[in-house]
Amino acid sequence: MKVNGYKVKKLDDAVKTYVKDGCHLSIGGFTLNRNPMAAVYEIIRQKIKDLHLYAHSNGQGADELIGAGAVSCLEIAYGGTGKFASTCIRFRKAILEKQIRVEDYSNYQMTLRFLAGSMGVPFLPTRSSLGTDIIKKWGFGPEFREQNLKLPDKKMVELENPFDDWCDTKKVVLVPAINPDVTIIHVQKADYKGNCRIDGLTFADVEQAKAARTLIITCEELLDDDYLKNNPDRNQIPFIHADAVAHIPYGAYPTACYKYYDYDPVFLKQYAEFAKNEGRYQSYLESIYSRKTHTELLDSVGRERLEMIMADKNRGYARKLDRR
Amino acid sequence: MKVNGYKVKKLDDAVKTYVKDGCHLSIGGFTLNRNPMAAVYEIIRQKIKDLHLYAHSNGQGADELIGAGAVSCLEIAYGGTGKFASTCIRFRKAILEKQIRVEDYSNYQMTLRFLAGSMGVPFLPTRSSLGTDIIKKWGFGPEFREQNLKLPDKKMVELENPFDDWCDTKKVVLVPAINPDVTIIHVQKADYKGNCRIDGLTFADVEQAKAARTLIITCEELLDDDYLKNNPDRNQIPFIHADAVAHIPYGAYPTACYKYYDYDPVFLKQYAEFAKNEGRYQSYLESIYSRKTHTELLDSVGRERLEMIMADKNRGYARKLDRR
Amino acid sequence: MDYTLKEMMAIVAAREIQNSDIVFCGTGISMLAAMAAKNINAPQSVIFFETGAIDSELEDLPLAVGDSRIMYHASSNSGLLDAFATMQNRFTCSHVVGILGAAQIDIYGNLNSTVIGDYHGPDVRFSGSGGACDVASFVSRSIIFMKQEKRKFKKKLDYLTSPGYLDGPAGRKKAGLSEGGPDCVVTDMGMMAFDSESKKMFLRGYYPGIIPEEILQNMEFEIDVTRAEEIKPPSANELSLLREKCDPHRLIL
Amino acid sequence: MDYTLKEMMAIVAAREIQNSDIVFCGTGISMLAAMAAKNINAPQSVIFFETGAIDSELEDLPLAVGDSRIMYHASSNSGLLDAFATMQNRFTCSHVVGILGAAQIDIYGNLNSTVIGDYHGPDVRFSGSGGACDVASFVSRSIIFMKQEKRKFKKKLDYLTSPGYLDGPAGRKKAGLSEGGPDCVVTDMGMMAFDSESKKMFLRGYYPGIIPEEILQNMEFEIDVTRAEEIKPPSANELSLLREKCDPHRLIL
Repeated sequence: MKVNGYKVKKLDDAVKTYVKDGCHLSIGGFTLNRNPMAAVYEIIRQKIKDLHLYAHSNGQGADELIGAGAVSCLEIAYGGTGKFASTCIRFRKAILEKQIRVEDYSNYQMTLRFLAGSMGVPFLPTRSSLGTDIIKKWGFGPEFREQNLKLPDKKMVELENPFDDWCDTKKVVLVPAINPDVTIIHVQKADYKGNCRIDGLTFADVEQAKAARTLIITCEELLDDDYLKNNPDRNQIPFIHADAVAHIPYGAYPTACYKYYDYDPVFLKQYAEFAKNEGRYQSYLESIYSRKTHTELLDSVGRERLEMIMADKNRGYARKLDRR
Repeated sequence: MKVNGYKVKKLDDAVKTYVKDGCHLSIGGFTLNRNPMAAVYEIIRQKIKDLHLYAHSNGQGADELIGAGAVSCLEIAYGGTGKFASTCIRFRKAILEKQIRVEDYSNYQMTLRFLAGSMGVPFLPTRSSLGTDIIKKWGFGPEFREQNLKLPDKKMVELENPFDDWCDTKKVVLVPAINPDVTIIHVQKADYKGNCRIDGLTFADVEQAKAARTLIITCEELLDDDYLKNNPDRNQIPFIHADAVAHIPYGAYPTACYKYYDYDPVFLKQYAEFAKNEGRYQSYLESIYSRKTHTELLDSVGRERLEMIMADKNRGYARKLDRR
Repeated sequence: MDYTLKEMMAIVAAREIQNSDIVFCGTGISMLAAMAAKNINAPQSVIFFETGAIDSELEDLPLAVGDSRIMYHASSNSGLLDAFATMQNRFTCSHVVGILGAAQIDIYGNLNSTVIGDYHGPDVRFSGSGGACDVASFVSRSIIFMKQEKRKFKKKLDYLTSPGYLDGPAGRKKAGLSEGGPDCVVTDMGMMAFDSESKKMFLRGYYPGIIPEEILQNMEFEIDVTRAEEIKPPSANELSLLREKCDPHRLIL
Repeated sequence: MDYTLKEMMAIVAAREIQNSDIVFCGTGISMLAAMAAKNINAPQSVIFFETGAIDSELEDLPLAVGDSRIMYHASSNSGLLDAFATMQNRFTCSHVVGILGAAQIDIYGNLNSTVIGDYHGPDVRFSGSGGACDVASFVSRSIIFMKQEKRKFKKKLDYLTSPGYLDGPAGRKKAGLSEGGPDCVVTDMGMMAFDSESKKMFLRGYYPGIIPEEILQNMEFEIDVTRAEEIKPPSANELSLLREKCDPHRLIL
């Protein structure tokens, strides 16, 4: 966080400055929506390694980072992108081949962990997962946790309700806070100071943003004035949390951005095909490396496909899009 | 909460149906803004007694309920209405004369307690108040708490951080959840099902609403169709939490309602004068009893004063209002 | 009238949903079942998603719970925190019905959607809990979709992701969970429910053309089949509403 | 140039605020001090309110932190939860400066804004903590406004509402609070700060026409006055900006 000042930066500079090898990272969005894909591809291009990635259900973004070998540790609730990959393919492969360490939580638990981080408390309570293996089985063992100062010493802790039976609750699970080194989110509108306006569901973006030491924002529209202050009720993240703002139209592509464009079913289907085959996935990665900016990547997709996914003004998604 | 159905009711019916003697009640708003005053006056009119009131800083509404003798127990963070009464007068008097039992928390603690109630967990943690008398001194003793099944057995509990020193935190305070029998809020717009749209700051209204067993909404504008669904991002409370919706223009008067009207400095100053003197306060109460509806009360204020507090379209408050 | 097994499953699950229910649903067939209920037998039911949209219009079928199609004309768009809080909330939770799927299920309705084999060196990896563990922990009833296969109806789960009745009638209470638990399991052959006393799965119904014996052959554990009856196939009305209103482009069906 | 004590106090406090500060303020003179800093010496400082408004335009002086005037042209309008989380947040907290007032203060800067006398049968009752205890618990620095009276500068508080340094240098740490604590106390006679070692209050400055002895006479406890210097009165520029920009209608001044 940086209290004040002009925070507009080029995306490659922002990534270079803040996303270091071994960095603890979280990305916004959900499955096939509003993932900060331009930033994900920039991280891949800069060949940043050994990331500790915090994901709830950040489907496509998480899978591409894992597929590119950028991730060594993963804390996750769900690795899937809906119809296109009910289990993300590179995610699955990396786990089975033990290329990454993984720790499982539920979606609510991951969200509570970001909320705890944003609130500045070490944990939050829930009843979710009592009696399950999510509590019993730890992906990161006590020793690994002890060696790693950026990790809490326990996956989670069961606690008897200290208020007797208050709220008919005998027991809760406490889940530890997450404070990522860096959070990257993609939003519809941001201004030069870092105020953000998200249209549609916010997923866990707001909590992830406020929990982070450093916040990088990419946006469809960049306001170079105080226009967003005309509707303060609609700005979910005030500028004091932001470090860098990059103007990247189609910055969530190939995932969707409500009111701007839909996900690209052609890209996502092709990706799933590539992901299944080692050779083809390497070629896919080469194609990412070879495009120096998100604009180049979009150019290779072509105007026609981008027009197909353009959102209907009223609906916020592309109604006539062929999604089979 | 009532999942579905047409929830529009007359305010007197809603209060009669849901607000019973001895009821645990919370009201929305903050100091001199968006207090559900029409409902407060209706409770006073119906001479409901022995309320257990949960307040954070619900200045005017809390003070009038206390002044009318409707409250026997109070959990509160702040009893004041800014410039008009830095300490609410009937609140102070009731405590000094031991007419009410009172338990003190901080504003954040009260808000967390409503959040805990809305989330369905028995407590939430904070570092606020460590080392202070807010932890050490209890207004409701252990015996009183034991006798009262609607109260947790403890005011709050200190807990060593079970995640070692995670987040540089050695200790937290756990504050117990509140689940009021009834929450009453006043909002700018609501629809026939109970969807609510609040303009400006939400204070703790959303948490109070979702924590309650029963939610009564009064609103400036009542939508008898699905208009609010055109902007779902702006609806903070979905209908499933609502039980009753009453259409009461100027329902927050004499407190303010952002975008609609300002607080009435004349009323608030007069109120403070009345509150200081027992005889005059009794006359004031008689005047509340004698007006059968909020409309009658507004009529007695007169059109001129209501015009003076009308909000500027752009600003949301009455810019030219004489507030000395 | 001809129908597919997927259609049958969606309709059978939809029939379990009532007008006062708030239906939590995921992707694929679970979303279709929720939409079928709303369009056929429970028009007052409310659909909601873990991502924070409630009572969405659903003019077009979403392909994920993060799909922008769920954001259009909702009663409220928020985020994950609010959605799960609605399920854990003491007043709303009792109205929420969850629709879940899994890779494995046991006789007490516990679910595995994480791994096959050892957790630290799995043979197969699935997506993980997502919101399933949360839903199963919080809500009063759930409807589970499963494929009727021996490797899926397991005596012992490889990983317990989402709690059913855990180890029996007192399981949830001992663990600290609220009452509630799985209501029924809808497969491609029939439907199971859970005994109110023992909390063990039993066969409640089988599809036309299926005999209970076939179902038992496709399970690793034994269940009571004495209470089973044949399930009515989808009516013409049910089918046409499902096909025309819920999935006209056959994205799931 | 003539000035009132209130003007002096507002300006003295405003001078303590820097451009990188996020200023939490309450009502009355504390709001005026924050507005003065923004209009005079720290134009980049950010004002924010416990009710959830941040970086409000403040064209007109609010009379309470719930006043609609703080909602206009803010960077974000939210609610109490977000506001206090910003102060407890590990990254933002170190930038927040709180401005507080109280009925009593002790030598370690602990505050009482709850009762005089016994808590269970008080002689005087005040508004209570509000957000003050939260602010004092969370933020790295605070500026405290007090009236210079013996009954207000107390050896022992009747009730400890908001933590200063508690019982001394190790007090906050022992209690589990974060570092930080009160920075200075601005009164109608001068200004106190806290010794970096002992955490005890000492006199940093006195207003023109006041001598340290007078200040000591208006306190129940003794403080070091050897480091005190006369404080510069408000400049013409400070005064005119305060009067014309911050409170033209003299609602507080």
